[in-house]
Amino acid sequence: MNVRIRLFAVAKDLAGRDSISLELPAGSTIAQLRARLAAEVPPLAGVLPQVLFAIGSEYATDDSVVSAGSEVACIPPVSGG
Amino acid sequence: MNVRIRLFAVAKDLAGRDSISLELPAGSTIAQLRARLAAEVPPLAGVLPQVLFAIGSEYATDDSVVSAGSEVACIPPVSGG
Amino acid sequence: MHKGYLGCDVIEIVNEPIDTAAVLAQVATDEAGAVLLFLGTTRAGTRGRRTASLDYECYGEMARNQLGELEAVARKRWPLLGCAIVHRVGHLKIGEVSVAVAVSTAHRHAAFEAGQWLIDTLKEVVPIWKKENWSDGESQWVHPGLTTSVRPDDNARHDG
Amino acid sequence: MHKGYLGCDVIEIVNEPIDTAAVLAQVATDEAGAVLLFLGTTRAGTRGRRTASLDYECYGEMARNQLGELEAVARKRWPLLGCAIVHRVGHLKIGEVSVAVAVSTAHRHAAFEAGQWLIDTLKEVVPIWKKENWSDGESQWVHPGLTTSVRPDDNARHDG
Repeated sequence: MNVRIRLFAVAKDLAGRDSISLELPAGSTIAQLRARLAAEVPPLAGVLPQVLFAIGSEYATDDSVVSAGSEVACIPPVSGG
Repeated sequence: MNVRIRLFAVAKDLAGRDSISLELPAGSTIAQLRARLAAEVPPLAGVLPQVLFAIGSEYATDDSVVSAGSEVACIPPVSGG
Repeated sequence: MHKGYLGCDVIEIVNEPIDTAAVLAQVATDEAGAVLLFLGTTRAGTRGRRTASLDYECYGEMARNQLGELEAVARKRWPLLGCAIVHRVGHLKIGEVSVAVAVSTAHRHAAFEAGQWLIDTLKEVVPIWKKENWSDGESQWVHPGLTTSVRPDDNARHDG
Repeated sequence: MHKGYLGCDVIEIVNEPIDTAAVLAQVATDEAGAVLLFLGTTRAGTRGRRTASLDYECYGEMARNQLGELEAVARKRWPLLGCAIVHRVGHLKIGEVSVAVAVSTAHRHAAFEAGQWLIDTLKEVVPIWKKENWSDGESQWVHPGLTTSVRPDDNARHDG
């Protein structure tokens, strides 16, 4: 399945784009997505262990399963306020 | 010596005036002033045990000595804010 | 709005409505990362009874002295940049601002702590009194803890 | 300004300067005895280094969701009358307001507690990021705790 991952802040700058599409096996978890993203976009490898992911605008965990059509986002440590 | 005591809020209402002058012996303390005030203005007797006094715009204690010319004020429990 | 660190204290007791935007402007500085504004407002109901309006009275010279001392103590305890306290007296309708306390600091926790301490302490020590004008026509001074007044039940401590 | 209890939640992410008077008006109600407004402001210096301006970016849909959840949790924990959170994004000069959090309550302690919890939690969970544009010309995203970026020393947690 094809999954689009939105990138923000330092992740966007490191990747040089604001989103990336990955082809993942059905049933992939966030942990698997994180590993694939590091392999596909090496500049992100350094920060990926320390970022969170969201699925459908809600925080996900490493065990969360990504569905086809989900909006996934890479959330580096936040600094609003 | 003559001492003027300012009255506020419920004390002013009970006394029916916003200040009162008392003739007190030199060296009188706030405790003595309080007792005199209760005797001179009976409607105040009920609240006087529970009010504070100020001398020259600073809180005083029962032991504080009143000087001639001091501005003394009767301070019922405050409710600003 | 570029503006240097002024660090001025503002203490006012006013008869007119409090201009909250002006109070905020008084504590604004480029060094602040946090601004805290507390407003005490006159509310329509207190423990079930309806209030129509309030009258505030103060012992002016002493109230200003006490507010100045509060600011001085707060500045020793917290790294305040700006600090402003404005209290209104006279006749207030429901929903109006009776007091405004504003502080600005580099970091927010000091602003919350100082703001809360200032309003808590103001309510305990500053010689200002309010009279509730109840909607049933009766009026009554509020004196927390005063038990020998006509209606002792109404003088339990209450805060805004 | 007689006004009934509205109890409406206001959540906004805006590109323009925050109108703090409007935020205060949004939480005003005749039942409130206390209004607390917290403003996060862009400060000129962070640990000695000078900031020229800041850029805020957000993940809009998620940020709004998260802010809505914060308000819902705060309403369960404290008896809030009004609650408003407005966050600005885009390019901010020094001394501008980046976030406004306002709550109104009958009694003041709940307002302080809820206001502090809202801003503390907002800073931990809401997907908004700021980039410091230092006065020396360098720019850098702020990611508290992120240790593998180019300049790890600059990413120690700092708050406003």
